[in-house]
Amino acid sequence: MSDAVVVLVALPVVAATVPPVVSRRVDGVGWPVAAAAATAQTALATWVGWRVLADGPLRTVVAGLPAVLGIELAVDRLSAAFVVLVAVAGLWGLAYTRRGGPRSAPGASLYLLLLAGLTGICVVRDVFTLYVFLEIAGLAAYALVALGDGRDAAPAALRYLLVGTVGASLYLLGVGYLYVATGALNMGVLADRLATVGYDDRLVLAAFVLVAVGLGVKIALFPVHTWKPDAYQAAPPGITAVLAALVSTVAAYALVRVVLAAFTGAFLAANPRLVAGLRAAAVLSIVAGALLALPQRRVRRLLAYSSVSQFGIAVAGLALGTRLGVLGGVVHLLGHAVMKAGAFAAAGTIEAGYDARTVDEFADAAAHQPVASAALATLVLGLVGIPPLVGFFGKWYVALSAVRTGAWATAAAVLLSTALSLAYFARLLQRLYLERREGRPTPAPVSTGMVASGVLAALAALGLGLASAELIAALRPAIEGVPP
Amino acid sequence: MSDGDPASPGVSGEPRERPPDSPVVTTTVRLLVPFVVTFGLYTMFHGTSSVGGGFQGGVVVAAGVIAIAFAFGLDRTGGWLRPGALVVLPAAGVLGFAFVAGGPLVLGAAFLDLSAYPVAKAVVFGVEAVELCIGATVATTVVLLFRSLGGG
Amino acid sequence: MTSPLVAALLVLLLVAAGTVVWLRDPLSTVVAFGVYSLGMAMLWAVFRAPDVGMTEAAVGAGVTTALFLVAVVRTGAADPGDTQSRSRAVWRSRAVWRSRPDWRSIAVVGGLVAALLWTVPALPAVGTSAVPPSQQVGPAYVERASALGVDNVVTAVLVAFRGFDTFGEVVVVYAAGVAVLLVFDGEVVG
Amino acid sequence: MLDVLATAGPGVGLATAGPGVGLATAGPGVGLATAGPVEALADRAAYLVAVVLVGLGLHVVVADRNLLRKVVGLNLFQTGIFLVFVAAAARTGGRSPLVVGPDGGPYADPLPQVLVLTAIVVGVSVSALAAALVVRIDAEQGTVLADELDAGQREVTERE
Repeated sequence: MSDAVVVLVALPVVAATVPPVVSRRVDGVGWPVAAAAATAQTALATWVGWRVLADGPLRTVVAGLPAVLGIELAVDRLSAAFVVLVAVAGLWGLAYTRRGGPRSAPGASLYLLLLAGLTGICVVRDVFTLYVFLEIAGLAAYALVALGDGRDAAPAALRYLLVGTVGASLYLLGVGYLYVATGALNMGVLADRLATVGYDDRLVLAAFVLVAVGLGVKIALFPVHTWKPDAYQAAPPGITAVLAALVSTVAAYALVRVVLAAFTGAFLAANPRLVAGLRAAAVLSIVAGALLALPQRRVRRLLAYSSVSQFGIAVAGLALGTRLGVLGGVVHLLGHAVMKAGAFAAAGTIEAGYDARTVDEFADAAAHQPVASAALATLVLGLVGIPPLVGFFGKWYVALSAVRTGAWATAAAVLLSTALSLAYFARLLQRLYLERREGRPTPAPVSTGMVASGVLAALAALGLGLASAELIAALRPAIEGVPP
Repeated sequence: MSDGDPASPGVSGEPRERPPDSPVVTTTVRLLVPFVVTFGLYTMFHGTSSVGGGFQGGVVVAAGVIAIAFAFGLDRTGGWLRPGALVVLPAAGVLGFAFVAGGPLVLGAAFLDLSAYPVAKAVVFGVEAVELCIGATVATTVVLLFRSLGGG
Repeated sequence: MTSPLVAALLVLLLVAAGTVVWLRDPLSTVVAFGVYSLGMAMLWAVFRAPDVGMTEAAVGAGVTTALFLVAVVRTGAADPGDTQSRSRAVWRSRAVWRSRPDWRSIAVVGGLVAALLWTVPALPAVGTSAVPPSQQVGPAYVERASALGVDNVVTAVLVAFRGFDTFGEVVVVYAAGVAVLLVFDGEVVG
Repeated sequence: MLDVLATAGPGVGLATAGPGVGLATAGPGVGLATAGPVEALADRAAYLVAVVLVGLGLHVVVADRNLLRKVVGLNLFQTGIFLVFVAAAARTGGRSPLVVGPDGGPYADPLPQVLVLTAIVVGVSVSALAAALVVRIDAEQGTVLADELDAGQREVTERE
């Protein structure tokens, strides 16, 4: 039964081998195969999630070896939440890209490999295997960004590749130092051995910084965020929505998992200055992301810079070193993924309808595309953090924990970023609803899938918000080893 | 290299009609390649007992194939070197790996637990089967990379 | 003390890497990179890592260098004969190089090199291991591999013990093939 | 070349006599540089070279104008990191991890070698995609120089 964990990763990989083979005979087979695989993956992920909730974590070691020799895969409540997010967002993304996104056989294969890589990151408990799956997801993401039809797609993809690979390599060097210091790669074994090696050992400290910086590049924290606005602007709208939802979110989950499972709360407690440094980097990212978003004229770049700020909040939650802070960060990761994906989808729908790129060109869109505009407005308000949408609760818990532990800078940054986000999103809402534009061309026909995906995301954001108490209660036992 | 597709710019413009290289190159390649490919296959097959394995062997075999293709001109290699056709073998290699590794699951053991197969010296044969799948995938993908990048 | 052979190979690596950075013309850079990769492959063979040395020689020096050569030909000049446009590319890239030091790179590289130099003394001397024998996995892998009848321990670990990494790696190779197809053919349906 | 790879015995092949003369011979395996700074750094020459390679590679990635040279720099950066793994795997007087008999004597640590083997192949896959992107950029925009691309990009943004 715990083999289901392996099937979670193997299923999208096997499905990804089908399109190029079948497309030799049958044309247009890319999207259907991807849709079938994503549906099966969603079913399996929800089943695994339900079993984990009922019977506790699923755990298996590849080839039946002891954990110190083999590769351990495990799904606890925290992993299950992200596995389900990846599967559902993968399926949701396909509904959007029925017309826009990857229809060709290679495109569908890479889309499934992206899901396989991201799912792999969520289930592995070995720090090197995490690197391999980071590169699978990374490589698929670089190529999917290059799918954009503008001239800026290939340069944006190459810039993303260069920065992303430097980040992954720094993470790999951190793994190397951990192995040299402890002789282990499994997170559980690392936790024990790091305690014996000592939390002040130079190699261990260097490994923590390298892992944090490496994954920080993948999360696109300031100042290593420059790849994100270009990539999200250049990619096809459907791909941008899925990348915005999953890639940085799962990288942030990886940071939480490595810090809590391998280094553990004891390491954080033993190195207050280091943790304060991580928190300062997060705060810098929160503020810088919001400030950079203010002057943006293109909607996608505005949403991308807002992501830089929101991920800063999630990392700040982790860097508070308290269970409430980490929980707030995790909930914010899940909520932000849903809202940001929906916002990109809705904006993409309006973009496709009017070939509108900048905020000004979104003027008076509500009159002709009321549904997409309503979805975009709801999601944008959620991103600002207006309850009862889920955007509020993640921020609230991080800010609450910051106040309780006396991390005033973090609390202030969260409030400031909320105010700034209200400022830059209000401009968008004002254009959508209050600005009149005569002689507005009737919008080009937009597939129902595109509009529905925006609405679905808005409803999900509302649902998650209303159920946030249950979500917190479900996730709480999975965060251990840190003071409350 | 399909450059008929308006959506993405045909990278190489007109397919280049490059004459085959000078006879020195073609004879050298004709003499050399059989040994290169044999060494590659040896490395691939004997991954368990000597240095080497699927990756190294696959790359050496690919080097041999590419030497032929580039020496005798890409267009003469006919249909079997078209990128669309070339991607089938890597897909089959990954599928083969998944099945060899997934077999133990069906037999009640853990994923990739090759000792679960009811064959004598199951692990050695299992490892070599996986090495072959890796070799096939790597060799064909490297040829595909050169074919796509080389254009023509 | 590092043996003279290893010292010589390390100097070769530094010289080759320095050449790669110093030369401006893309074609010469790639050739120097080939030399650098072969030097690294030799060093790894001397460090008792023949599998890795062979992989670096075949994959690093072979495929990567050859791919870059193809890329240089495709981007440097319309056809190899056209030296005029290639020299123009060299002139253009060399002209700016000396004019303004790139503060961004100095900050980033300086910070990283300083941090890594800070950790070098903490690393064990080359040839010894910081981890006490009881915690080392190497001997355990050797013992299990020979028990299974697989003489090459690296292959045994690569496939039998940590096969999931290799599964991921084969997926990366497949993804690269599909990705390059996508980059060039774009969204050709079917 | 092949002779070294296929051998199993220490000291056979390139290096002449002496046990495992290919590696740092004496040099007590002490922790933090206590055995004299010069001696300690000499024992860790490979790590020092690795750090220099990482620095050179990252410098080329960040500062160079030619996109293809950035990708070559990325490979320098990655191989420098792999050198740290392989140097950590080496064992004085050790043998390459090919089992030759029941008491085959100390072997080099196979695990970091496996990790580097995997990482090299991942590296070449990413470099192949990067090379393909450079070729496409050159085909679409006629230049592979980063600042000429940025200039084109800025002019696009102004126009909107």
